[in-house]
Order: sequence, then structure tokens, then C-alpha cells
Amino acid sequence: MFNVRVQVTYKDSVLDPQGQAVQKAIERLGFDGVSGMRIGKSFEMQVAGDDQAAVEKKVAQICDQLLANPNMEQYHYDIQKVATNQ
Amino acid sequence: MFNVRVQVTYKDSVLDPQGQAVQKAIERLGFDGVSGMRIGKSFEMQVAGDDQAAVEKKVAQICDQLLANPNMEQYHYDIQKVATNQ
Amino acid sequence: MKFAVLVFPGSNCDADLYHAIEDVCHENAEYVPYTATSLAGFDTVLVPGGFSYGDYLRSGAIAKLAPIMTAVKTFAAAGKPVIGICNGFQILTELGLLPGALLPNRQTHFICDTVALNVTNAGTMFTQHYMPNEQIRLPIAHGEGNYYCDAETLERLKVNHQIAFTYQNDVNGSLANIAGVTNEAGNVLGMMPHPERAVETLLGSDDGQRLFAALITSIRKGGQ
Amino acid sequence: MLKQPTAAEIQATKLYQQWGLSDDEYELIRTKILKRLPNYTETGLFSVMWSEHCSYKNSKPVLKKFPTSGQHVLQGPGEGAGILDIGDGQAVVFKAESHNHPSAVEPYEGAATGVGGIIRDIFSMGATPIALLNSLRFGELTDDHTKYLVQEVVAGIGGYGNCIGIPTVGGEIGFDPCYQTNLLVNAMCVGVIDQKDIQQGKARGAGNSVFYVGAKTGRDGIHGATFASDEFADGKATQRSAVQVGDPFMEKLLMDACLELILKHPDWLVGIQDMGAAGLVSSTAEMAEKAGTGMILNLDLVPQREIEMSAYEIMLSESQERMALCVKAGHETDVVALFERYDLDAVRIGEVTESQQYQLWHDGQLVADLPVAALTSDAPIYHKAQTEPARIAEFKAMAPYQPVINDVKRTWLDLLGQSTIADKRSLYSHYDAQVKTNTVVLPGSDAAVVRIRGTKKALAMTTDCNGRYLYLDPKVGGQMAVAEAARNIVAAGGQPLGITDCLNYGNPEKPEVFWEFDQSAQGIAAACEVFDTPVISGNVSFYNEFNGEAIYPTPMIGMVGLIRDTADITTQDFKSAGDLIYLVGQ
Ligand SMILES: Nc1ncnc2c1ncn2[C@@H]1O[C@H](COP(=O)(O)OP(=O)(O)O)[C@@H](O)[C@H]1O
Repeated sequence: MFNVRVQVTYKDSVLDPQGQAVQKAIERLGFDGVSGMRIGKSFEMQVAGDDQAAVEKKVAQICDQLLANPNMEQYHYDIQKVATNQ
Repeated sequence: MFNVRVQVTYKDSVLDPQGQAVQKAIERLGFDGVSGMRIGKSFEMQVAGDDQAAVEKKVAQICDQLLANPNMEQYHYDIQKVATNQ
Repeated sequence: MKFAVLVFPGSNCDADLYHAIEDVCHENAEYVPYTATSLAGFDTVLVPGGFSYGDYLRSGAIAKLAPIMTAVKTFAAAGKPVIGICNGFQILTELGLLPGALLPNRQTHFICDTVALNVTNAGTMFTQHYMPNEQIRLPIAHGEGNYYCDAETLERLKVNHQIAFTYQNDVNGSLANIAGVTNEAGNVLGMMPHPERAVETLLGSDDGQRLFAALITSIRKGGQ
Repeated sequence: MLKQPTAAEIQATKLYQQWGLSDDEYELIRTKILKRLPNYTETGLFSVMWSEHCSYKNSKPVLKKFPTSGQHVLQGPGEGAGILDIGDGQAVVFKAESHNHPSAVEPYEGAATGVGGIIRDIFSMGATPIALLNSLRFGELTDDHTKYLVQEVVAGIGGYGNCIGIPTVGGEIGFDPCYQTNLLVNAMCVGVIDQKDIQQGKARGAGNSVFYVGAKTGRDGIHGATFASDEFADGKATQRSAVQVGDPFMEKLLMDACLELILKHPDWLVGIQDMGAAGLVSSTAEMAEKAGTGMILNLDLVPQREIEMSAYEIMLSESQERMALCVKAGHETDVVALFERYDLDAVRIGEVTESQQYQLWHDGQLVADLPVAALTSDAPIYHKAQTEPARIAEFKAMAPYQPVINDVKRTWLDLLGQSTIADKRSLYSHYDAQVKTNTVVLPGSDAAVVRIRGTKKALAMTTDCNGRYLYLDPKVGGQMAVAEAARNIVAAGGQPLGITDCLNYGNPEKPEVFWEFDQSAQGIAAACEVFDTPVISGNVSFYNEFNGEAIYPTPMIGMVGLIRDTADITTQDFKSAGDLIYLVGQ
């Protein structure tokens, strides 16, 4: 079993108006020095299996086919093995 | 300067309709062994400053006041110092 | 003539399209569930607006996996007409039948309004009843209608005359004010505005009716 | 699972007080109704069923003053929604509901689930929802928190209505400092139905099955109903229950499935009811009460999203997008198959009995065994003390105010610049007002107009109230709210048919607040008599206070009118230069 965390963000070339809106809101709250805000999606899931390479391959396929749209988004993931007898 | 990554997710007891829909879609795609899908938001930003403790405090305040609603959401963040002359 | 109106879980403009075809155009419309696998006997496929699968994840992302979509791909590849409206447009881009993607509106919220459009290409099987560059008004209602594609794709869209409709003003941040595009072959149209909401003067506008009329004419003539 | 206190411990520690039951109410249960100590689960059931939100224990004597009958009334107050005859065997179904307190905790989800709840009230009657309206109140738009609340509430209303595909066609938004810490979110839904299809939430017929359909149960909003009846104070934030999250996609499936069951298979279905406030207990107990039956439920069968939920939690959960059905014995598998096609859980959780006893089993134990009436009709009714607030005498002593206007244009522009008067397009344009292609008059005119497809008829609809008038004189202000609604309907070409309401007030324990409530109800009642618009449904929201400060008395009036021919529809705007302008009335 693996804990998998995927993060999907817009490609750098894509404008992120939501990120800009949040950054403005942070400024309005009186916090300075915050810049470059980008918003994305995060996914947490458990994937069954023992073979890290096989799980990685599966996760990449799920990202390519569903979680990210390659026309506008990029993704990266973290995979951590969970002790099975827990 | 610090690179900050915040992840906001629903508390475990809160319904996550998006997560459920995506998990079902993964099954329909023919991938098995994926469970416990939860979807959240991720925020990436740069925060100016030299003092890690001060930046952490600022980030926590921004999360409490804006990025997460403590009535239903939890957050965690990663902070990484960036070499300033880059 | 028979129109297929696809129905996904969460579609909500399917009935509006059905009425536009049946009650206004007086042609046959039939609902086709997302679980179906064949489009035999249909002359046109209409992919309606709404929130398929709640628009969870990304609008159109989950609907593209529905069983019926394989048949839609084959149908389009055979040169038969397919129209995706609003969520239907989003689904067709996710499926790869149309270029580009629909991002959240620049305003970061849903917009319901009636907006002015230019018929940028009046030569398609869907737009031939409009004058070239005619100005028309159609309702919009979407949260993710901000058209995006890379520079290379935009260039191709222009060269191939694939841009069917543009907004007269910047409505939602769309690249080049694009409101609707066709595929390269010209038999698949995707658009964010709702022509099916503009087929009766009682409801404010009938500028959308000519789109369906044009399509019917083309099919009668046996293609373009 | 946490160890539950015993019945004796509950009595000794007065745990019931935390859940909103008073000492007197507890004693009434113990000595007169049960003649024994209620256990943990039972005490929980009483605490929600006897809350103001479910029992109307404080408001009932006042609500009785409303006219509720008339030539058009097919169903008055008492069911999920009221119903009025609109001719040709058709009827209009409508109701409004407040979601003020949930919206204060989480404005997006609070507003969204308010919309979701009122839609369920409409389709549970068998009606197809055709339109949504709302009525919102916020503090002045000068501070960031209010701006945030406005943005989130509007997004939540749109998020739910747009997704489920019911047009939001009207409403009103007002701003005043009195709502600064206590916003109002009232939602109204209108549906149409063929009279032959009208449903009632009754669990008739011993041996028939009780079904649970829709989303799984979590610990959402436990004690939401008593929480809605509990005034806000600064220190209470941490005790608030889990927020309910709306799933409009699930609700669309649920609505389509329920309407298919009701309209296509009337012989399978005996009764249907929304699981709203106080969830499973309120829906099922009310269904039994209305039919004069009893019920046995096995809580182990209830679809659950979280582990180790107690009977108390399962019964009180306010998870959204759930319905209770009474299914005719023998048609259980048909019903399961129908819901399966929509990818929805439909589970038989119990059956109707003759006993008039409400019995709950959990983990092999009988965890509640109460007469149905104990939870419903035995709830106490209070006749609250009333006192005219001191301010009213002060107002009466004042000389009539005559504004002095030196610069008409300036004053006019100042007025238009007031957030309450200014154009609201920037907010209502977030709502899909046209989906279903029946909206003839969009937001921005007086009343919205929605045609009834296949006929020449249309319905005009509006929500109105001006709390400031009621603050000055609740009786006259109540009359004015109804009169304003009627003017809006008439200005759209409609004949007013009836009203629903959301009565928003402060703490009813305060005699001044209760006086406002009673006076304004009298005003509303008198106006409804004059306009011949009976009150067919509605909702009461008390405890709209923050640190002891109450909002203005704000009874939102939702009115529906009939237009016999769409050719008679009128709109607000001037049509062309040279047209004559008349001023009618005083
Ligand atoms: N202010 C009111 N005016 C008229 N009828 C009311 C009012 N408040 C509640 N009612 C009626 O009392 C009944 C119970 O209301 P409520 O508990 O809000 O319904 P639900 O059980 O659907 O939530 C409903 O039929 C409702 O229409």
C-alpha cells in the first residue's frame, strides 16, 4: 500500500486569475511581501500494491488520463510506502 | 525569500463530493486498488523575509484568516528558503 | 431527420435542446443516455450544457470517459455533425475532438448574461444562415468559458478558419475573444453561448434558431 | 465509540440542557410522557424534535393568525410545501426556508445547502422545481468581512442552483448594520405539478417499508436544528458542529430519481419526505405521525460515511441530499433498481407498524422506544410574554419627519448610490436565470415571470421585505411587505395567488422581540386578507442575535401570482421615447 499525493497546477504560460485574486485579498488583509501566488489542486489517495515502480506507473497514467489536462496543466506526485501490517 | 506551499483539505469528517466522483471515475477507467481519494486546494507563493519563524507565523495567519475555514478545513504547509542571489 | 441529445449524469440543458429541435425546428430529437454505445440512425449529435458529474475535477473531464463517447468519436470521424454547447464544448475539448481548453472565467465566477457575438466564419455548415461578420446576441451561462490554447494552435485555428464565433467584447478572458470553434474538418462545433436559449422571441431572442436551421439545411443537402 | 452516559447520569448532570432542553421540558418527558428516564438516544431525539426549529413551540400560537385557506388552496401549511390551484388540473407548489446560522459559519456551504434543502421540499411533493428565489441581508458593504460574506453567499446560491439546473430568477438583497454579525439567507423554490400527482409525507399501512435514499450519513450538522435555534455569542465558536457540504450533482440525481418514482410508479410509493433539519428522526417521525402509525428502524442498515457512529449521531445527522420514502410492501426491489440506475443508495431501513410506537434498533439493541406523539404532537406550546419596546413610544412621540431637499439631482444620485437601492446585476448575474428556457422576465424587473411550457400561462414570483419599516412599526411594516410583493406581482401582469414566508427575528424569550413577532404577524395576516393571498407555507428563524443585539424584525414575503396569457406580461422599463408616463396611487 502506498500513500500518494498529486498536485496539479496550471502551466506557467496560463494566467491564474484566481491566484491573483487571492494574492490581492492577502494584501488587503495587511500582509506584505507575498508574491507569485498560484492555485492548484491536490489529491490524496491510497494505492494498493507492493511494487513502487508499478504504482508510480499507475499514478502517472491516472494523472495523464484524468487528473490533469495536458493542454493547460502540469502535475507532480509523491509516493510513500505504508507499512502493510498497520 | 521563501517558497511556500500550502495544502488545504476538508477535515476527515466533512463530505468530499469531488473526491468521491473522481474516485469513481478512476474505477471506470479500469484502475483498481485506488481508495480514500480526497481533493484539496494547493497554494504556491513566495514570501519575502530572512527569518523562517516569522515567515511561518505569517503563513499560518494567512491560512487561518483566508486560505482555510477552520470550521471545515485543515491545512499544512512546507516552507523552503530560496538562495537570495538567484 | 434525427438529432441525438446526449444525457450525462448532471446534464441540465438537455431538455432545452430537445425542445428547440422538436417544438421550434419541428425535427425529431431523442435523448441518448451516456451509457449507450451506438449512434446508429442519427444525423446529428448534440452535446448539451449543464454540469456533467457536477463539473467536479474539471468541467467535462469525467464525462469524456462515458461509454457513449467512443461512438461520438466514430460519428465525428465519419464527417457527421456534432455540436457541443457550453458543458458540451468543454466535454468535446477534454475528449480531444476540438482544440484548446476552457479555463475558469477571468472574473473567477459564473456569469449569466446575453452578449454580442460576431459570426467570424459564416461558411460552416452551422453558420451558413448568418451573414459574414454578422452581429448576433446569444445568452451565456458559465463559470469556465475562458478559451485557451497555445500560440501554435491559435495560429492554426486562424489559418483554417476554425474560429466560428467571437465575443464582441472581452466577456470572460477568452483568448482572441473566442466563443466557438470547429474542428479542422468543420463538422464538429463547440461554443460557450447557448443558441438553444435563443429560439423564441418570447424569451428575448431568436438569433440562435438560424444555427439549427443551417444545420438542417446542410443535412438535407447531404453534407456541406 | 465514546461511552454514552446512562439515563441517570443525564438526569444528574443535566446534560440535556446543553442540547437545548429546559429543566421543565425534561421533567415533562420524565414524569408525564414517558414516566421513566429517557436514555441517551431518546434524550437526543427529544432535544431536536422539541427545538423551536422542528416543533414551532414558541411561534405556533402566532402563526395561527395567518389566513391559510381560500379558493385556490390545495395544501396549506403542514406539509413540505404549500400548493395552489392554477387551473387545467395543474398547481403551483412553493415554500421558503432560512439558512441564516449555517451561512454565518460557512457562507458558501450554508447558502448552497439552504438552496438544496428548499428544492427537496418542492420535489418531495411530487412537483418539478421550475424556479428559485432568495432574500439576503448583510451588514453595510464597507468592511472586508461583509464583502467576503456577500461574495461567498452569492457563489453558494449560484453554485447549487446553476449546477442542479433550476433557474434563479429573483430575489432581493439589502444591507444594514443590524445584519452585520447576523446575516440572513432565505431561499425559496417554486414548482409545478399535475394535481393528480400530489404526494404527502405519510407512512401509511403496517408492513410497508421505510426506505432511505440518497447520500450517506456523516456527522454533519449534528444538532444543527437546535444550533439554528441557539443565539450566537463570541465564545461559542469552537462548539459548533461540523459543517454540511452540499452536493448539487447528487441532488440532481436524487431529484430526477424521486420524480421518476413519483410520476411513473405511483403504485410503488406510499409517502415521501425530505430529511431536512433533524434529519432521519424528524422525517420519519413526522411521516408516522401524519399517518397515525408507528415505525421500527434498524440503524445498522443506514448508509454511513463515517465509522462508529452512535444511534444518536445517525438519527440527528443533517447530511444533505437524503430522502425518506414509505414504499408499498412487495415493491422494494423495484425501488432499489430504479435508484440504482441513478447510482444512488436506496436501502430498506425498517417498516411501518400499527403500534404508534417509534422504535430504533442499533447494534442489536433497542435504543429508543417512544410513542410517536411524544416526539411530535406532545411537544409543549408556549405563549410567550410580550412587551412593546420602549423605542416605539419614542417614535410615536416624534414629529413627522419632512426631508428637506435642496439639490434634487444630488439627492437622487445619493439614493441610487446606496448599496440597498443600487442595481444588483453584479450579484444576480452569477445565477443562471435561463436554464430550462422558460424564464420570460429575468431578474431586474419587478417580479420574475416563468412560463408554464405547453400552456399560455405563466407565473409571476417575488420576494420582499423592508426590515427598517418593521423596526419602526412591525404591524404596518408587515402589511407593507405583503403590499410590496403584491405590487410587484401586479406590475408583472399577474394576479396574486398566495404567499410563503421566512420570519426572521431575534430571541423569542425577550418580550420585546416576541411583541415584534406577534405584531408583524398580525400585519401580514391583515394584508393577506385584503389581497386574498393565503399563507400556504413558511418558516420561522429566531435567535438572529449577536451578543444580545437582535436584527430588525425581517419577515421575508415570497409571493406567487398567475398570468393567464403570456401576452399579458408587463415589464418595468420604459419602452420608447414619446410614451406617456402616469403616476398611479397616492
Ligand atoms: N411562518 C410560517 N408561515 C406559515 N407556515 C409556516 C410558517 N412556518 C412554518 N410553517 C409551516 O409549518 C410546516 C413545518 O415547517 P418546517 O418545519 O419549516 O418544514 P420542513 O419540515 O419542511 O422543514 C410547513 O408546512 C411550513 O409551511
